[in-house]
Amino acid sequence: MKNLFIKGAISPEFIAISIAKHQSKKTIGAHNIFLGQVRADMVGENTVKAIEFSCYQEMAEKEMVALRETAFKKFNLTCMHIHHSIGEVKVGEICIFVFVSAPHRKNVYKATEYIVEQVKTNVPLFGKELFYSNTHQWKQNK
Amino acid sequence: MKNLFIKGAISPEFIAISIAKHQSKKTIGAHNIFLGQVRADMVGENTVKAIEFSCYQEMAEKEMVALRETAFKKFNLTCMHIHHSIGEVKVGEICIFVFVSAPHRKNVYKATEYIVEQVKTNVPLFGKELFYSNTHQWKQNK
Amino acid sequence: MIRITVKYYGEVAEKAQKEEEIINIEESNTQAILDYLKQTYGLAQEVKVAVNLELVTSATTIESTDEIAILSQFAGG
Amino acid sequence: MIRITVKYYGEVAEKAQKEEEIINIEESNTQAILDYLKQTYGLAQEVKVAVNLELVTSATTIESTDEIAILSQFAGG
Repeated sequence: MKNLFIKGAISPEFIAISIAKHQSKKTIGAHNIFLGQVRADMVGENTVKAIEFSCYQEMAEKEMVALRETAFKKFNLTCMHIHHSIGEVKVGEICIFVFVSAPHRKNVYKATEYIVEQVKTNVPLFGKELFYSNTHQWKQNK
Repeated sequence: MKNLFIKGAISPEFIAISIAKHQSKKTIGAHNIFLGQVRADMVGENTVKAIEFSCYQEMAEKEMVALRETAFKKFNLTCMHIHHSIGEVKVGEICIFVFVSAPHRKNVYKATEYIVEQVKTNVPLFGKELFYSNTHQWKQNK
Repeated sequence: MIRITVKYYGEVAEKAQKEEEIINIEESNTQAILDYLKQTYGLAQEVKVAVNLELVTSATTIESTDEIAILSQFAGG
Repeated sequence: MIRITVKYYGEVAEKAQKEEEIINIEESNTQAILDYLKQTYGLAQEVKVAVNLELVTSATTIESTDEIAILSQFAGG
Protein backbone atom coordinates (compact mmCIF):
# COMPACT_ATOMS: atom_id res chain seq x y z
CA MET A 1 0.00 0.00 0.00
CA LYS A 2 1.44 3.27 -1.14
CA ASN A 3 1.78 6.24 1.20
CA LEU A 4 -0.16 4.56 3.94
CA PHE A 5 1.51 6.88 6.43
CA ILE A 6 1.96 10.54 5.67
CA LYS A 7 4.42 12.70 7.54
CA GLY A 8 2.43 15.47 9.24
CA ALA A 9 -1.01 16.67 8.16
CA ILE A 10 -2.81 15.40 5.06
CA SER A 11 -3.27 18.41 2.80
CA PRO A 12 -6.40 19.29 0.80
CA GLU A 13 -4.14 19.25 -2.29
CA PHE A 14 -3.17 15.64 -1.61
CA ILE A 15 -6.87 14.79 -1.43
CA ALA A 16 -7.57 16.64 -4.69
CA ILE A 17 -4.80 14.73 -6.48
CA SER A 18 -6.20 11.47 -5.16
CA ILE A 19 -9.66 12.37 -6.47
CA ALA A 20 -8.28 13.47 -9.83
CA LYS A 21 -6.50 10.12 -10.29
CA HIS A 22 -9.89 8.40 -10.33
CA GLN A 23 -11.26 10.36 -13.24
CA SER A 24 -9.84 7.87 -15.72
CA LYS A 25 -11.83 5.05 -14.10
CA LYS A 26 -15.01 5.09 -16.14
CA THR A 27 -16.94 2.44 -14.23
CA ILE A 28 -16.89 4.40 -10.97
CA GLY A 29 -20.14 6.18 -10.15
CA ALA A 30 -19.75 6.95 -6.45
CA HIS A 31 -16.96 8.02 -4.13
CA ASN A 32 -17.15 8.39 -0.39
CA ILE A 33 -14.47 10.14 1.62
CA PHE A 34 -13.96 10.34 5.36
CA LEU A 35 -11.62 12.94 6.79
CA GLY A 36 -10.68 13.13 10.46
CA GLN A 37 -9.69 16.61 11.62
CA VAL A 38 -7.92 17.47 14.88
CA ARG A 39 -10.28 19.28 17.26
CA ALA A 40 -9.28 21.92 19.82
CA ASP A 41 -10.75 19.80 22.62
CA MET A 42 -10.75 21.12 26.17
CA VAL A 43 -9.39 18.74 28.78
CA GLY A 44 -9.89 20.33 32.18
CA GLU A 45 -8.08 23.67 31.86
CA ASN A 46 -6.05 22.57 28.86
CA THR A 47 -6.80 22.89 25.16
CA VAL A 48 -5.43 20.58 22.50
CA LYS A 49 -3.16 22.36 20.02
CA ALA A 50 -1.98 19.29 18.08
CA ILE A 51 -1.79 15.52 18.13
CA GLU A 52 1.51 13.74 17.69
CA PHE A 53 0.87 10.36 16.07
CA SER A 54 3.19 7.37 16.15
CA CYS A 55 2.71 3.76 15.15
CA TYR A 56 4.07 0.25 15.38
CA GLN A 57 4.78 0.27 11.69
CA GLU A 58 5.19 -3.43 10.79
CA MET A 59 2.02 -4.39 12.60
CA ALA A 60 0.10 -1.34 11.35
CA GLU A 61 0.96 -2.21 7.75
CA LYS A 62 -0.04 -5.82 8.24
CA GLU A 63 -3.38 -4.78 9.75
CA MET A 64 -4.02 -2.31 6.94
CA VAL A 65 -3.37 -4.94 4.27
CA ALA A 66 -5.78 -7.33 6.02
CA LEU A 67 -8.39 -4.59 6.42
CA ARG A 68 -8.05 -3.71 2.77
CA GLU A 69 -8.73 -7.27 1.66
CA THR A 70 -11.72 -7.66 3.95
CA ALA A 71 -13.27 -4.36 2.91
CA PHE A 72 -12.85 -5.03 -0.81
CA LYS A 73 -14.69 -8.33 -0.49
CA LYS A 74 -17.32 -7.09 1.91
CA PHE A 75 -18.37 -4.01 -0.07
CA ASN A 76 -17.53 -4.77 -3.70
CA LEU A 77 -15.36 -1.71 -4.11
CA THR A 78 -13.54 -0.56 -7.22
CA CYS A 79 -10.92 1.43 -5.32
CA MET A 80 -9.95 2.00 -1.73
CA HIS A 81 -7.30 4.22 -0.19
CA ILE A 82 -6.36 4.81 3.43
CA HIS A 83 -3.86 7.38 4.62
CA HIS A 84 -2.98 8.27 8.19
CA SER A 85 -0.69 10.95 9.52
CA ILE A 86 2.43 10.18 11.52
CA GLY A 87 4.06 12.98 13.49
CA GLU A 88 2.47 16.25 14.50
CA VAL A 89 -0.92 17.34 13.16
CA LYS A 90 -2.20 20.71 14.33
CA VAL A 91 -5.76 21.61 15.28
CA GLY A 92 -7.85 22.07 12.13
CA GLU A 93 -5.59 19.80 10.08
CA ILE A 94 -6.50 16.39 8.69
CA CYS A 95 -4.97 13.23 10.15
CA ILE A 96 -6.93 10.43 8.45
CA PHE A 97 -8.20 10.15 4.88
CA VAL A 98 -10.30 7.16 3.84
CA PHE A 99 -11.47 7.08 0.22
CA VAL A 100 -13.64 4.37 -1.33
CA SER A 101 -15.08 4.14 -4.84
CA ALA A 102 -17.65 1.83 -6.39
CA PRO A 103 -19.85 1.66 -9.49
CA HIS A 104 -22.97 2.54 -7.46
CA ARG A 105 -23.52 4.54 -4.31
CA LYS A 106 -25.38 2.01 -2.18
CA ASN A 107 -22.46 0.55 -0.18
CA VAL A 108 -19.94 3.36 -0.14
CA TYR A 109 -21.10 5.02 3.09
CA LYS A 110 -21.04 1.75 5.05
CA ALA A 111 -17.67 0.86 3.54
CA THR A 112 -16.10 4.11 4.71
CA GLU A 113 -17.62 3.78 8.16
CA TYR A 114 -16.42 0.19 8.46
CA ILE A 115 -12.88 1.08 7.44
CA VAL A 116 -12.65 4.04 9.84
CA GLU A 117 -13.90 1.92 12.75
CA GLN A 118 -11.47 -0.87 11.91
CA VAL A 119 -8.53 1.52 11.70
CA LYS A 120 -9.42 2.94 15.11
CA THR A 121 -9.82 -0.50 16.69
CA ASN A 122 -7.18 -2.67 15.04
CA VAL A 123 -4.32 -0.54 13.80
CA PRO A 124 -1.57 0.19 16.34
CA LEU A 125 -1.51 3.96 16.07
CA PHE A 126 -0.89 6.15 19.12
CA GLY A 127 -1.74 9.80 19.63
CA LYS A 128 -0.25 12.23 22.09
CA GLU A 129 -2.54 15.22 22.56
CA LEU A 130 -0.32 18.25 22.95
CA PHE A 131 -1.76 21.15 24.96
CA TYR A 132 -0.98 24.86 24.66
CA SER A 133 0.40 24.62 28.21
CA ASN A 134 3.15 22.31 26.85
CA THR A 135 1.77 19.38 28.80
CA HIS A 136 0.12 16.43 27.08
CA GLN A 137 -2.12 13.42 27.49
CA TRP A 138 -2.47 10.21 25.52
CA LYS A 139 -5.49 10.14 23.25
CA GLN A 140 -8.12 7.52 24.01
CA ASN A 141 -10.46 6.47 21.22
CA LYS A 142 -14.15 6.41 22.02
CA MET B 1 -26.88 28.88 -0.60
CA LYS B 2 -23.72 29.78 -2.45
CA ASN B 3 -22.69 28.05 -5.66
CA LEU B 4 -25.41 25.47 -5.34
CA PHE B 5 -25.18 24.90 -9.08
CA ILE B 6 -21.83 24.72 -10.81
CA LYS B 7 -21.47 25.16 -14.55
CA GLY B 8 -19.95 21.94 -15.92
CA ALA B 9 -17.96 19.41 -13.89
CA ILE B 10 -16.98 19.93 -10.25
CA SER B 11 -13.19 19.96 -10.16
CA PRO B 12 -10.94 18.26 -7.59
CA GLU B 13 -9.47 21.72 -6.95
CA PHE B 14 -12.89 23.10 -6.03
CA ILE B 15 -13.25 20.22 -3.55
CA ALA B 16 -9.80 20.91 -2.10
CA ILE B 17 -10.64 24.58 -1.58
CA SER B 18 -13.86 23.60 0.13
CA ILE B 19 -11.97 21.25 2.48
CA ALA B 20 -9.30 23.87 3.19
CA LYS B 21 -11.95 26.41 4.22
CA HIS B 22 -12.92 24.15 7.10
CA GLN B 23 -9.49 24.05 8.67
CA SER B 24 -10.25 27.16 10.70
CA LYS B 25 -13.21 25.42 12.34
CA LYS B 26 -11.62 23.93 15.43
CA THR B 27 -14.65 22.05 16.75
CA ILE B 28 -14.96 19.86 13.65
CA GLY B 29 -13.61 16.34 14.08
CA ALA B 30 -15.18 14.50 11.14
CA HIS B 31 -15.98 15.25 7.52
CA ASN B 32 -17.82 13.03 5.11
CA ILE B 33 -17.89 13.69 1.38
CA PHE B 34 -19.93 12.06 -1.33
CA LEU B 35 -18.93 12.53 -4.97
CA GLY B 36 -21.01 11.30 -7.89
CA GLN B 37 -18.97 10.58 -11.01
CA VAL B 38 -20.36 10.07 -14.51
CA ARG B 39 -19.99 6.43 -15.60
CA ALA B 40 -19.45 5.20 -19.18
CA ASP B 41 -22.60 3.08 -18.96
CA MET B 42 -23.58 0.87 -21.89
CA VAL B 43 -27.17 1.19 -23.01
CA GLY B 44 -27.79 -1.41 -25.67
CA GLU B 45 -25.14 -0.63 -28.29
CA ASN B 46 -24.52 2.87 -27.01
CA THR B 47 -22.04 4.13 -24.45
CA VAL B 48 -22.53 7.26 -22.36
CA LYS B 49 -19.95 9.94 -23.05
CA ALA B 50 -21.44 12.71 -20.92
CA ILE B 51 -24.54 13.81 -19.06
CA GLU B 52 -26.12 17.17 -19.73
CA PHE B 53 -27.85 18.38 -16.57
CA SER B 54 -30.58 20.98 -16.39
CA CYS B 55 -32.87 22.06 -13.58
CA TYR B 56 -36.01 23.95 -12.66
CA GLN B 57 -33.96 26.46 -10.77
CA GLU B 58 -36.48 28.23 -8.50
CA MET B 59 -37.92 24.96 -7.30
CA ALA B 60 -34.50 23.27 -7.02
CA GLU B 61 -33.24 26.10 -4.80
CA LYS B 62 -36.33 25.96 -2.63
CA GLU B 63 -35.95 22.20 -2.20
CA MET B 64 -32.26 22.52 -1.40
CA VAL B 65 -32.93 25.15 1.29
CA ALA B 66 -35.58 22.89 2.85
CA LEU B 67 -33.28 19.86 2.65
CA ARG B 68 -30.49 21.82 4.26
CA GLU B 69 -32.66 22.80 7.23
CA THR B 70 -33.95 19.27 7.73
CA ALA B 71 -30.49 17.72 7.53
CA PHE B 72 -28.94 20.19 9.97
CA LYS B 73 -31.58 19.39 12.57
CA LYS B 74 -31.64 15.67 11.93
CA PHE B 75 -27.89 15.09 12.15
CA ASN B 76 -26.53 17.89 14.32
CA LEU B 77 -24.05 19.06 11.73
CA THR B 78 -21.54 21.89 12.02
CA CYS B 79 -21.33 22.49 8.27
CA MET B 80 -23.06 21.22 5.17
CA HIS B 81 -22.46 21.97 1.51
CA ILE B 82 -24.18 20.66 -1.59
CA HIS B 83 -23.09 21.40 -5.13
CA HIS B 84 -24.54 19.98 -8.34
CA SER B 85 -23.40 20.44 -11.91
CA ILE B 86 -25.54 22.10 -14.53
CA GLY B 87 -24.63 21.66 -18.19
CA GLU B 88 -22.37 19.00 -19.63
CA VAL B 89 -20.31 16.68 -17.42
CA LYS B 90 -18.11 14.14 -19.19
CA VAL B 91 -17.51 10.54 -18.21
CA GLY B 92 -15.06 10.40 -15.29
CA GLU B 93 -15.99 13.89 -14.10
CA ILE B 94 -17.83 14.77 -10.92
CA CYS B 95 -21.42 16.05 -11.03
CA ILE B 96 -22.46 16.09 -7.36
CA PHE B 97 -20.48 17.03 -4.25
CA VAL B 98 -22.06 16.65 -0.82
CA PHE B 99 -19.90 17.64 2.15
CA VAL B 100 -20.93 17.40 5.80
CA SER B 101 -18.93 18.16 8.93
CA ALA B 102 -19.59 17.49 12.60
CA PRO B 103 -17.68 17.38 15.89
CA HIS B 104 -17.78 13.56 15.94
CA ARG B 105 -17.92 10.93 13.24
CA LYS B 106 -20.98 8.96 14.33
CA ASN B 107 -23.65 10.64 12.18
CA VAL B 108 -21.71 11.94 9.21
CA TYR B 109 -22.09 8.87 6.99
CA LYS B 110 -25.85 8.72 7.45
CA ALA B 111 -26.11 12.47 6.92
CA THR B 112 -24.34 12.29 3.57
CA GLU B 113 -26.41 9.32 2.47
CA TYR B 114 -29.63 11.06 3.48
CA ILE B 115 -28.74 14.24 1.61
CA VAL B 116 -27.76 12.39 -1.57
CA GLU B 117 -31.00 10.39 -1.55
CA GLN B 118 -33.07 13.52 -0.94
CA VAL B 119 -31.35 15.39 -3.77
CA LYS B 120 -32.07 12.50 -6.13
CA THR B 121 -35.71 12.22 -5.07
CA ASN B 122 -36.84 15.79 -4.41
CA VAL B 123 -34.74 18.20 -6.41
CA PRO B 124 -35.94 18.91 -9.96
CA LEU B 125 -32.74 18.12 -11.84
CA PHE B 126 -32.80 16.45 -15.25
CA GLY B 127 -30.05 14.53 -16.98
CA LYS B 128 -29.67 13.82 -20.67
CA GLU B 129 -27.25 10.94 -21.22
CA LEU B 130 -25.29 11.75 -24.35
CA PHE B 131 -23.94 8.77 -26.29
CA TYR B 132 -20.85 8.60 -28.52
CA SER B 133 -23.24 7.90 -31.40
CA ASN B 134 -24.65 11.43 -30.93
CA THR B 135 -28.00 10.05 -29.79
CA HIS B 136 -29.19 10.38 -26.20
CA GLN B 137 -31.61 9.14 -23.59
CA TRP B 138 -33.02 10.73 -20.46
CA LYS B 139 -31.42 9.51 -17.26
CA GLN B 140 -33.67 7.64 -14.83
CA ASN B 141 -32.63 7.50 -11.18
CA LYS B 142 -32.67 4.09 -9.56
CA MET C 1 -61.87 28.40 -19.45
CA ILE C 2 -58.55 29.79 -18.24
CA ARG C 3 -55.44 30.92 -20.01
CA ILE C 4 -52.28 29.76 -18.33
CA THR C 5 -48.53 29.77 -18.83
CA VAL C 6 -46.95 26.34 -18.56
CA LYS C 7 -43.18 25.71 -18.23
CA TYR C 8 -41.59 22.50 -19.46
CA TYR C 9 -38.43 20.86 -18.13
CA GLY C 10 -36.25 17.91 -19.00
CA GLU C 11 -37.70 15.34 -21.36
CA VAL C 12 -41.03 17.17 -21.32
CA ALA C 13 -39.41 20.23 -22.90
CA GLU C 14 -37.80 17.98 -25.48
CA LYS C 15 -41.10 16.33 -26.40
CA ALA C 16 -42.99 19.61 -26.50
CA GLN C 17 -40.08 21.19 -28.39
CA LYS C 18 -40.46 24.28 -26.25
CA GLU C 19 -39.66 25.43 -22.73
CA GLU C 20 -42.84 27.36 -22.14
CA GLU C 21 -46.20 28.01 -23.71
CA ILE C 22 -49.51 29.67 -23.02
CA ILE C 23 -52.45 27.32 -23.23
CA ASN C 24 -56.20 27.59 -22.86
CA ILE C 25 -57.89 24.90 -20.79
CA GLU C 26 -61.56 24.30 -20.08
CA GLU C 27 -61.28 23.26 -16.46
CA SER C 28 -59.16 25.20 -13.95
CA ASN C 29 -57.25 22.23 -12.65
CA THR C 30 -54.06 20.32 -13.22
CA GLN C 31 -55.83 17.31 -14.75
CA ALA C 32 -56.90 19.48 -17.67
CA ILE C 33 -53.24 20.34 -18.28
CA LEU C 34 -52.28 16.67 -18.24
CA ASP C 35 -55.05 15.96 -20.73
CA TYR C 36 -53.73 18.71 -22.99
CA LEU C 37 -50.18 17.31 -22.78
CA LYS C 38 -51.37 13.83 -23.61
CA GLN C 39 -53.45 14.99 -26.55
CA THR C 40 -50.92 17.43 -27.94
CA TYR C 41 -47.57 15.75 -27.25
CA GLY C 42 -48.49 12.18 -26.37
CA LEU C 43 -47.12 12.70 -22.84
CA ALA C 44 -48.44 10.08 -20.45
CA GLN C 45 -48.83 10.14 -16.67
CA GLU C 46 -45.15 9.79 -15.80
CA VAL C 47 -44.75 13.57 -15.81
CA LYS C 48 -44.78 15.53 -12.57
CA VAL C 49 -46.76 18.73 -12.08
CA ALA C 50 -45.52 21.56 -9.87
CA VAL C 51 -47.85 24.37 -8.84
CA ASN C 52 -46.02 27.33 -7.33
CA LEU C 53 -42.85 25.27 -6.82
CA GLU C 54 -44.68 22.41 -5.05
CA LEU C 55 -45.38 19.05 -6.61
CA VAL C 56 -49.04 18.10 -6.73
CA THR C 57 -50.02 14.47 -7.08
CA SER C 58 -53.76 14.68 -7.67
CA ALA C 59 -56.00 17.03 -9.64
CA THR C 60 -55.53 20.46 -8.10
CA THR C 61 -57.42 23.67 -8.74
CA ILE C 62 -55.27 26.34 -10.33
CA GLU C 63 -55.51 30.01 -11.13
CA SER C 64 -54.11 31.84 -14.11
CA THR C 65 -51.50 33.53 -11.92
CA ASP C 66 -50.09 30.24 -10.61
CA GLU C 67 -46.66 29.10 -11.75
CA ILE C 68 -47.21 25.77 -13.45
CA ALA C 69 -44.30 23.54 -14.42
CA ILE C 70 -44.33 20.12 -16.03
CA LEU C 71 -41.31 18.02 -15.12
CA SER C 72 -39.91 14.73 -16.30
CA GLN C 73 -38.36 12.25 -13.90
CA PHE C 74 -35.80 13.78 -11.54
CA ALA C 75 -32.29 12.57 -12.28
CA GLY C 76 -29.90 14.52 -10.09
CA GLY C 77 -26.78 13.02 -8.58
CA MET D 1 14.67 -18.24 32.15
CA ILE D 2 14.69 -16.55 28.75
CA ARG D 3 16.25 -13.40 27.45
CA ILE D 4 13.96 -11.43 25.21
CA THR D 5 13.81 -8.12 23.34
CA VAL D 6 10.68 -6.11 24.07
CA LYS D 7 9.56 -3.08 22.04
CA TYR D 8 7.50 -0.30 23.60
CA TYR D 9 5.04 1.97 21.80
CA GLY D 10 2.88 4.96 22.66
CA GLU D 11 2.35 5.70 26.33
CA VAL D 12 4.19 2.51 27.25
CA ALA D 13 7.40 3.86 25.69
CA GLU D 14 6.88 7.10 27.56
CA LYS D 15 6.46 5.36 30.90
CA ALA D 16 9.40 3.02 30.31
CA GLN D 17 11.43 5.96 28.98
CA LYS D 18 12.73 3.72 26.23
CA GLU D 19 11.53 2.22 22.97
CA GLU D 20 13.11 -1.17 23.40
CA GLU D 21 14.93 -3.23 25.98
CA ILE D 22 16.26 -6.70 26.56
CA ILE D 23 14.83 -8.36 29.62
CA ASN D 24 15.28 -11.68 31.43
CA ILE D 25 12.13 -13.42 32.54
CA GLU D 26 11.66 -16.62 34.54
CA GLU D 27 8.70 -18.02 32.66
CA SER D 28 8.55 -18.14 28.84
CA ASN D 29 5.18 -16.51 28.52
CA THR D 30 3.59 -13.11 28.04
CA GLN D 31 2.23 -12.98 31.59
CA ALA D 32 5.81 -12.87 32.87
CA ILE D 33 6.42 -9.80 30.68
CA LEU D 34 3.32 -8.09 32.06
CA ASP D 35 4.50 -8.85 35.59
CA TYR D 36 7.88 -7.30 34.78
CA LEU D 37 6.20 -4.18 33.34
CA LYS D 38 4.02 -3.79 36.40
CA GLN D 39 6.90 -4.24 38.80
CA THR D 40 9.38 -2.08 36.91
CA TYR D 41 7.24 0.70 35.45
CA GLY D 42 3.95 0.39 37.32
CA LEU D 43 2.19 -0.46 34.07
CA ALA D 44 -1.16 -2.09 34.71
CA GLN D 45 -3.25 -4.42 32.57
CA GLU D 46 -4.48 -1.81 30.10
CA VAL D 47 -1.46 -2.46 27.87
CA LYS D 48 -1.76 -4.70 24.82
CA VAL D 49 0.78 -7.39 23.95
CA ALA D 50 1.62 -8.28 20.36
CA VAL D 51 3.58 -11.45 19.57
CA ASN D 52 4.91 -11.53 16.01
CA LEU D 53 2.57 -8.70 14.97
CA GLU D 54 -0.54 -10.38 16.43
CA LEU D 55 -2.30 -9.25 19.58
CA VAL D 56 -2.56 -11.89 22.27
CA THR D 57 -5.17 -11.56 24.99
CA SER D 58 -4.22 -14.33 27.38
CA ALA D 59 -0.91 -15.72 28.65
CA THR D 60 0.91 -17.03 25.60
CA THR D 61 4.10 -19.06 25.39
CA ILE D 62 6.92 -17.17 23.73
CA GLU D 63 10.39 -17.90 22.42
CA SER D 64 13.41 -15.67 22.50
CA THR D 65 13.21 -15.14 18.75
CA ASP D 66 9.61 -13.84 18.85
CA GLU D 67 8.96 -10.19 18.19
CA ILE D 68 7.32 -8.88 21.33
CA ALA D 69 5.73 -5.42 21.45
CA ILE D 70 3.90 -3.72 24.29
CA LEU D 71 1.33 -1.20 23.09
CA SER D 72 -0.81 1.41 24.77
CA GLN D 73 -4.39 2.03 23.70
CA PHE D 74 -4.82 2.45 19.94
CA ALA D 75 -5.79 5.99 19.03
CA GLY D 76 -5.77 6.27 15.26
CA GLY D 77 -8.24 8.39 13.32
